[in-house]
Amino acid sequence: MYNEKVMDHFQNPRNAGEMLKPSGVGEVGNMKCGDIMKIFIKVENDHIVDINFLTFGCGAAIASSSVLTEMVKGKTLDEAMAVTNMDVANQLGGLPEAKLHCSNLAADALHKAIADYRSKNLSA
Amino acid sequence: MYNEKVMDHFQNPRNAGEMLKPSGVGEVGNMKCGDIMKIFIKVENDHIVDINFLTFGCGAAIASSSVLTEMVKGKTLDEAMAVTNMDVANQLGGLPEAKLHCSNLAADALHKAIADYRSKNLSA
Amino acid sequence: MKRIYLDHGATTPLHPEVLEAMLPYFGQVFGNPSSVHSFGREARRALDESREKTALALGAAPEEIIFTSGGTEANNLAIQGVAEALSARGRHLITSAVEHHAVLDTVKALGKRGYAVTLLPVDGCGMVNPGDLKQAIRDDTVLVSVMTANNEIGTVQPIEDLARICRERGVYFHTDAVQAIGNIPLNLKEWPVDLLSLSAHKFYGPKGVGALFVRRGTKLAKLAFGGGQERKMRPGTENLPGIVGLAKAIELAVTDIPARSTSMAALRDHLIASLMEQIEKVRLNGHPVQRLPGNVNVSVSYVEGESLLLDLDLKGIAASSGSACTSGSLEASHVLMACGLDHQTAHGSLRLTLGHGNTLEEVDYTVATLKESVARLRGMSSLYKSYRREVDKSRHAGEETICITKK
Amino acid sequence: MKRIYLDHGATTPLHPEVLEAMLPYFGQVFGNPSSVHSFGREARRALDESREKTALALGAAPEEIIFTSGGTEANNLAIQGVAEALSARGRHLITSAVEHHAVLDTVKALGKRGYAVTLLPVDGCGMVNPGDLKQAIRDDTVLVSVMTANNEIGTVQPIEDLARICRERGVYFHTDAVQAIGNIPLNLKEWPVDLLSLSAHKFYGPKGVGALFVRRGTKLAKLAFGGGQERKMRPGTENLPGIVGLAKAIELAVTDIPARSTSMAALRDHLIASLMEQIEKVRLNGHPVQRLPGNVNVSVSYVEGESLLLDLDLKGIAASSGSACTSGSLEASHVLMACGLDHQTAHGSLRLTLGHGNTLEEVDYTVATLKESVARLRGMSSLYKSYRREVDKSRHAGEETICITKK
Ligand SMILES: Cc1ncc(COP(=O)(O)O)c(C=O)c1O
Ligand SMILES: Cc1ncc(COP(=O)(O)O)c(C=O)c1O
Repeated sequence: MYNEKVMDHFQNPRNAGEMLKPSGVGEVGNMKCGDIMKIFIKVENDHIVDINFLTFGCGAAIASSSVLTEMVKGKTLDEAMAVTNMDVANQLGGLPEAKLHCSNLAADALHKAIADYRSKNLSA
Repeated sequence: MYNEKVMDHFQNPRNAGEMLKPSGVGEVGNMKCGDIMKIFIKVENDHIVDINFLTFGCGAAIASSSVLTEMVKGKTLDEAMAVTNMDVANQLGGLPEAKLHCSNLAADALHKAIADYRSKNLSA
Repeated sequence: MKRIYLDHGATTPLHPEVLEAMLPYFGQVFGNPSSVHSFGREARRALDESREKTALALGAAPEEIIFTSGGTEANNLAIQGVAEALSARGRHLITSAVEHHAVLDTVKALGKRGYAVTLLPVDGCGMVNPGDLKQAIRDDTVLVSVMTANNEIGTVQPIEDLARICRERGVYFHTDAVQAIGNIPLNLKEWPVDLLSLSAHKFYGPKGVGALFVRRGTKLAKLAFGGGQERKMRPGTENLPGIVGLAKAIELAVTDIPARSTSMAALRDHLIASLMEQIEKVRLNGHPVQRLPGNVNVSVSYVEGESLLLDLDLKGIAASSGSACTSGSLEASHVLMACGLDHQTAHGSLRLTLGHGNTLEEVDYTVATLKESVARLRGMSSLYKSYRREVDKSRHAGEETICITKK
Repeated sequence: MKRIYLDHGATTPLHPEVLEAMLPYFGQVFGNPSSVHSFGREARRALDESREKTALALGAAPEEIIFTSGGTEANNLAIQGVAEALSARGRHLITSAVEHHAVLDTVKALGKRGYAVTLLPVDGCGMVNPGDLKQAIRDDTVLVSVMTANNEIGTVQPIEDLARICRERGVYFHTDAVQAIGNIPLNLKEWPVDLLSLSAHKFYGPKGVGALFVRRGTKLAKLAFGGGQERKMRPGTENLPGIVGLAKAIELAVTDIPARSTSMAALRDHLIASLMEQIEKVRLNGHPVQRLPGNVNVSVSYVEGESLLLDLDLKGIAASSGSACTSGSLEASHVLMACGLDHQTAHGSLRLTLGHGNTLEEVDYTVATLKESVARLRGMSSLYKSYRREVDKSRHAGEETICITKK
């Protein structure tokens, strides 16, 4: 069902876990779909210097979260905002058709985390 | 499809053939059904002393004709008139359902032959 | 007793390589293709490969193949499915008078549900006239179904022409190719056919599995409801061993068709010629040339078909009279009647269908056996007696019996 | 890697004796049962014997068995067939909310064609209440269909009671017994059931063949048109090897059910107990007692079912999450939702279905593997983190999770 790269990220997820004092947090998904993703970012000098995820979801959801953290670690916030869900799926070498819409939401969670960070730091 | 007795009569039909100077002849069946039977009888002293058949038809039709000739040879005309198509089928040990109506007409042909004989000999 | 099988139109023996291909799927590889685990994935892989092989053999794309439980289901799905999917567009269906019951009775059943039905006539050889089709198509016609080759008389229809007429008029064209697969070359890249049915057991594959080709974009409603198998068009756990067998069988069947069918047709023509030569009053039914390479259908005057079959069977020879599927019926074959035969001639029909294993010796033995049987049965036939009397009286040679075109 | 198959609810491996019984029909005995010659007659004999065996296993008469291509077709034939045959008498259908899609979607499709449909609710254990059925039956009800045992949660329905209610009211009763055959004793002499579906591959028989029991006198319309096979109710050349396999499989399946299901249920209960003991926050779905002997269905809170499946699969263990047939869908199981589970708990469901070959060691290894997987996945689950925080805060023990009846 899933290709090797997806299975690798599912089995050995990168940057899984909670971040204690994140600069920003974003959460997406809903229970009906069965996928909930939470992305934590640490931002320094407009760059994502650290990133973690927590995901309740299927293999595709976990792998998307994992590969996304690798893709954007070290990137500027603007660069990270440009990453789409489709980029994530492509980076994984593709996902099954049925999984593209519901479980491939990691970029959305990231964008929310960046927005969260920005909203908190607007006044600053 | 057919039992052994039917197959025996089909393979070794009794009294098959044309009779040269019959006392009576009866023919039944039609082309649509695909079965045509002709019974020839020779009558002496109100008894069937000889009988022959000619049949264009399926295995059941040939076997019914054959067994009928055995059944009624030597019988009085009244006895022969009492023989039904069902008696013929029973004497054969049964026929397939689908064959009971269309191919089991030998008794009808016999009755026609007897009627033919009687009509010819009414005045006598 | 050595037995001779001359009823390949009814069903064929399984090719040993097909059984070999199927066996693993009765053993280790037993998963449900819908399951996500390794047992399911290996089953899915076999299913996908079978679909690719089947598509390749037909010149189709894998997603254009829907596996079914046989030719009957494929025909029903095609006809009922298109009729329902397009019922808002129109309710006129066209088919031919010589179709298999799986097409004819389906169309007639729709006729009872408010569809208008046109049955195209055939000529004395069982051929549909493309001109008749052109005239029959109406504005509300949604589907035309004409079989590729006839199961009783072997007549091969001008499918490419018929399909092209439909394509030009924007009407879907379905063909029942159940008897054609492996016998005539057939390429869906070239034929503008929208739907095509096949059944594995007619080409040395397993019974109980078939397929419907549905060209991409063709509107079709499903007949049964359940799981999402076969692109949601045909629910139910897939018959994986059967599907693997179908794929292997069609791969073998489409290999070398011209060479194999040429040699089979030579044997067929020898059989026909021998019958005509050695038995008086034998008529060839069907087309003299546009004919399946293995099909021989003759009417033997003054004897009834079933009694011929029984005599042959007693000598170990398997043949049929009309379609085996309808042997429960007492009516003369609707195919022969549509070709214009009278009832008597239709009832005297005998079908001998050759397969790849048949030999010249078998054919010659069959002719000799048949000759004896005909003599025996004519000896008890009132019809033959009348005929002989006529002949003796008039020394009339009897009418010609070769394929007469009706109009 | 040794593989462990715990997905017998999706499909079962073929019993070696079943394959052995089938093999002659892939070889020498290849005739079409409709043919009159010796090849056909030997095929017909095997078909008749298979029908007798199947009938005997069910407590039915041979002429009450219609062979089909599987459980899905049997369900469709029963429901569409009765609905059409009785459409003049009434157009109300009743089924349960937890049926397989082959029943549920068929009834819903009829709902779109002008039939009224009532879905009976179930309690928290997936049980239909006979009182609800009594109330639901109307004057225009023509068919009630309730499955014998559920494929996801294993709940066994009170079929005899439900059938009796229908019989008293003069309404046909159909039951989808696809999961029940071989697992619970079932005798159609005693059950006033009118129609019953089964599928061979669920009881160690071949895929692609099933049967519908239709009690003598029951009115049924056919779905497909063609030859006169299966008492004119199901056309198409019979899948003879498959039918022979089904007959052999059902003969084996109904032998010694009490003994075999008792030992399987013991293994099942050990599995359930181990899961509950060794993993926190596991809920048993379905009924604690009225349950298929091989079925375990649990919801593991805070993890999603598919990721559990993947972890198990990586260790060679085959399980499922909901019905394998509908794995293409992203919706949580309609069965679990009907039992009143929330979406999260439904998405965390895991089905382990035992078969005759499974061992205690396999079960224990599975529990250990699952425990590790749950720990790993909960480690990345935001839901589990929140839960732990709640627990740490309140030291609240968490609610009871055993089977709560809804009303
Ligand atoms: C032309 C044709 N169409 C359809 C069928 C039906 O195929 P099946 O019996 O495999 O369903 C047959 C075979 O009987 C056939 O010869
Ligand atoms: C309860 C139930 N009914 C019907 C079916 C459908 O059976 P099949 O897939 O063999 O058509 C299944 C199996 O998927 C089932 O579990």
